[in-house]
Amino acid sequence: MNEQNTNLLTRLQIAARAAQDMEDGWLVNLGIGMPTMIPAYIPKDRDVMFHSENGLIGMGPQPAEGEADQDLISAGKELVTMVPGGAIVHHADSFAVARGGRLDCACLGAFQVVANGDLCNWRLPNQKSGSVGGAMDIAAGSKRVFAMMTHTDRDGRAKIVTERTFPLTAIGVVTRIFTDMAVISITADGMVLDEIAPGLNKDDVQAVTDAPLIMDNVGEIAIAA
Amino acid sequence: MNEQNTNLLTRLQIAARAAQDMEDGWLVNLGIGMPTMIPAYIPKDRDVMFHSENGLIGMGPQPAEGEADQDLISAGKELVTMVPGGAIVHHADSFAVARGGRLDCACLGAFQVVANGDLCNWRLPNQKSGSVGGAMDIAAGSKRVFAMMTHTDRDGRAKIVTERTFPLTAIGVVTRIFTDMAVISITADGMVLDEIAPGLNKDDVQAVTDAPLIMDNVGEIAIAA
Amino acid sequence: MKNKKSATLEDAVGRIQDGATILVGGFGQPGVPEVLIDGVCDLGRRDLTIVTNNAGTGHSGIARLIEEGCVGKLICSFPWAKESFVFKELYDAGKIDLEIVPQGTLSERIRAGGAGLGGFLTPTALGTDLAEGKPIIESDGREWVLEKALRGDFALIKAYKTDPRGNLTYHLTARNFNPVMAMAADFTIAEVQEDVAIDELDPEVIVTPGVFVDTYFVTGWYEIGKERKAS
Amino acid sequence: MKNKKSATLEDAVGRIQDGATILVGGFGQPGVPEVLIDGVCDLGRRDLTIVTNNAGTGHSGIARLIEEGCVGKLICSFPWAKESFVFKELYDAGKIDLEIVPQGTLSERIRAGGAGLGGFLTPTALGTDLAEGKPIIESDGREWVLEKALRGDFALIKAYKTDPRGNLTYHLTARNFNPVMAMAADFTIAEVQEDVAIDELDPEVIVTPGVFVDTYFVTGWYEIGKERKAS
Repeated sequence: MNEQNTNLLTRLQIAARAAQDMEDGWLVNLGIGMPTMIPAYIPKDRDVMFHSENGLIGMGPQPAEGEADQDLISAGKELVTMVPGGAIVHHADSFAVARGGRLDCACLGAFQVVANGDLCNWRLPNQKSGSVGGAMDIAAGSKRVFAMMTHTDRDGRAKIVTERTFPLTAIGVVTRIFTDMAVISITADGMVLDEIAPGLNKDDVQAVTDAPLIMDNVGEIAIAA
Repeated sequence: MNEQNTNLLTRLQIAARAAQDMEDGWLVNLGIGMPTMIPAYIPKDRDVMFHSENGLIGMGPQPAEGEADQDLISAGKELVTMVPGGAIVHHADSFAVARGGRLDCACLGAFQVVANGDLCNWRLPNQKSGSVGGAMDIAAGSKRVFAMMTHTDRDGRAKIVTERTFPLTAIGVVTRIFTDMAVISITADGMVLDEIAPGLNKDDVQAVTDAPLIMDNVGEIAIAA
Repeated sequence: MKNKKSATLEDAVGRIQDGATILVGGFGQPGVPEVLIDGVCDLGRRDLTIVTNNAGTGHSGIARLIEEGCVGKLICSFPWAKESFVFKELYDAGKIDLEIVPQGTLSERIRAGGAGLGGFLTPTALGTDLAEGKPIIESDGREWVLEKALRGDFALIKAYKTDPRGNLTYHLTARNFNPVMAMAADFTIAEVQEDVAIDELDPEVIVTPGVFVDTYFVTGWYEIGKERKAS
Repeated sequence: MKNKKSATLEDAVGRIQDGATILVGGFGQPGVPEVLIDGVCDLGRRDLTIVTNNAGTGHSGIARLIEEGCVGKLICSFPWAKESFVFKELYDAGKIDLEIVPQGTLSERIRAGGAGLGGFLTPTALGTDLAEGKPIIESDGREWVLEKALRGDFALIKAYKTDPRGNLTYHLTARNFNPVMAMAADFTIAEVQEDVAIDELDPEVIVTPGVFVDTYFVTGWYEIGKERKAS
């Protein structure tokens, strides 16, 4: 794989690709890390609202210098703003939004994704405890879950697997995976390789993916300028 | 009993007596009928708030001529007002108040009360269906339930019984009963006859009460002027 | 930004089909979306399951919907009121089914539906006729009735103000069931007295966030409970 | 009318005893009632069970309470954050117990407690470590985790404005857990930035009705997260 590393997408490029899937009118929850880079890349003609589980519906970007309010933060605890038409709700109502079918998409980081869509993202296997936060509620409740991660771990092992070795976050929820190598959909027929990064080929991706990929119609990831 | 009928309290007198038990600082829910007559008789030096299950906390009296708002009604669907410091909540939150331990007292009409405090007030035995409204929730959730009723039914039969013949509203919730003959408390030791209407004696009350009454220390109901 | 406003009443309610389950706001007359209900009447839909607190008053609102034969089943807490004579007539004639739910349980079942929960344990109705057939669960040394969540295909709600995103405020006790019903339907339709610009509602005072509202129709103020026959 | 105002911090928190279970508002630093927590620290209480989302930041708020040895057990969703180093140190030393609850389940368990319910069925955590030992209930063809209601002996909450009855409004995302916690304790203590006269709060914009608030203490605005050692 070493000779191909230069073809891997950067974290920003993964976020930019995921941003293209955010549809007009959607309400989206962003996990910490890579997902928080998505908003900057959403096509300007689309109206996408962001839900932050600490009760903020209509989260905007970071505040301009001197315009921050200490009481307005994201779930990642960064100072943020609110867009016009935003609303504040309490925590139980905020999770009612998440579990109640009104969250169109959750973009979450992942340690492992299983072929059936099982998501593992809250705890390492060797940790006796983890910081679950809202991950399990949001993953279980969102209409769609997009997993965002590097395709392999630091030792080159596949993170898209047929059997999980990490603690489970939610059963069968992931609908699409965005990695530094590929875009993969989870369908009733199995995992479908939709797109690969420029310079890679299908077999490169399958070689580091434990689960079998359907590769009938594979495009190339368009890299944002 | 006929010769004693003139000694029976009127509905207003029952309400006036119950009003004396409303303690300073209480939040109280009033059922339809007799309980709605209570507020006028509450001693002026006590601050008692009224909860109406349709989301009104701090219900005030009927509006003055020309000052009614069609959107401000009681649970009995009468036009009402709101006291200063009142608040509006939605229905689920309103019943959270009722079930969640913040309702100090519910004053409810009753068909039958059983010696253990079982309340029957939502449906007649011969009806196949009734209008339960919020009776079961409020009875089950309030810290105290005061039952208000005539001591006997139209045929002279006891309404305070050892076994109920009416459909149950809530198990063991009634703490005090206010009738046209007496004030009776339900205690761990049994039913205690606390007060009787002027002109009646203890045996008059026991004679029309199926459940045995503890009558060690019986006072007279003070009739409001 | 998409504006959620429906230009006509038919646009607002037109997608409701025969057999739908509809949550309808209101307690007594305040908060009943009478204009939206009139719209459903005009569509002539049949066999609707209506979830609402009361069985209608006089000939308007829910009573009109029942009178015109649109309702196959009513789920409510308070069916037998003098003013609900239209319902009683159809019920006695065997033309409408009825499910009675305690009022607090009804609002909580709807909230649970809106919150993506399957049900909840309540002390309400334990030991009574209205708990018959429902699971009894022991927890923390007490018995509780397990009540199921309740959702609608549609919710028809009445609010006071909206902005273009459907963020809603309410008016006095016309709030009642409306905010929880707004949460608990696949498609939520609000009638509102007034619509305002996008930045006119303080985000702190919005009761129903617009994410729960699919479309709204502006009615202006009207006197509630008046008969407005087929428009 | 009784005014619910506490004249001093000690009046506000003085009735808290060793071993109490306390719900404490806040998510991150916004909404954490730092002044009330300082008051509890000053009382030197021990063996408290604290229910709150995070395990404290730096040396202030919950972190100070932990650092001063007041906390026997923490029930939270997000214990392992860099800024929660004080908690980690005591946890690693075996001096504090931990129960991890998914955040939506935590807020819903508290709301259920406040609403007088025994528990609820949720899809959250099904099949995971965090559902271990909890009843799994089948309903409507799905499996659900039965989660129990959670109440506190006390709730310490932070609000924006109050009136003499304890009707509360909040400020931006400092709202978070505070309104549900206010509902779910036997005795609810609010710190507020400002108190206003009885008729100054619009009844429509009150988030927490005063019936849930037992006393309040006025702090004025302060910068959150600053260390304020024993006063």
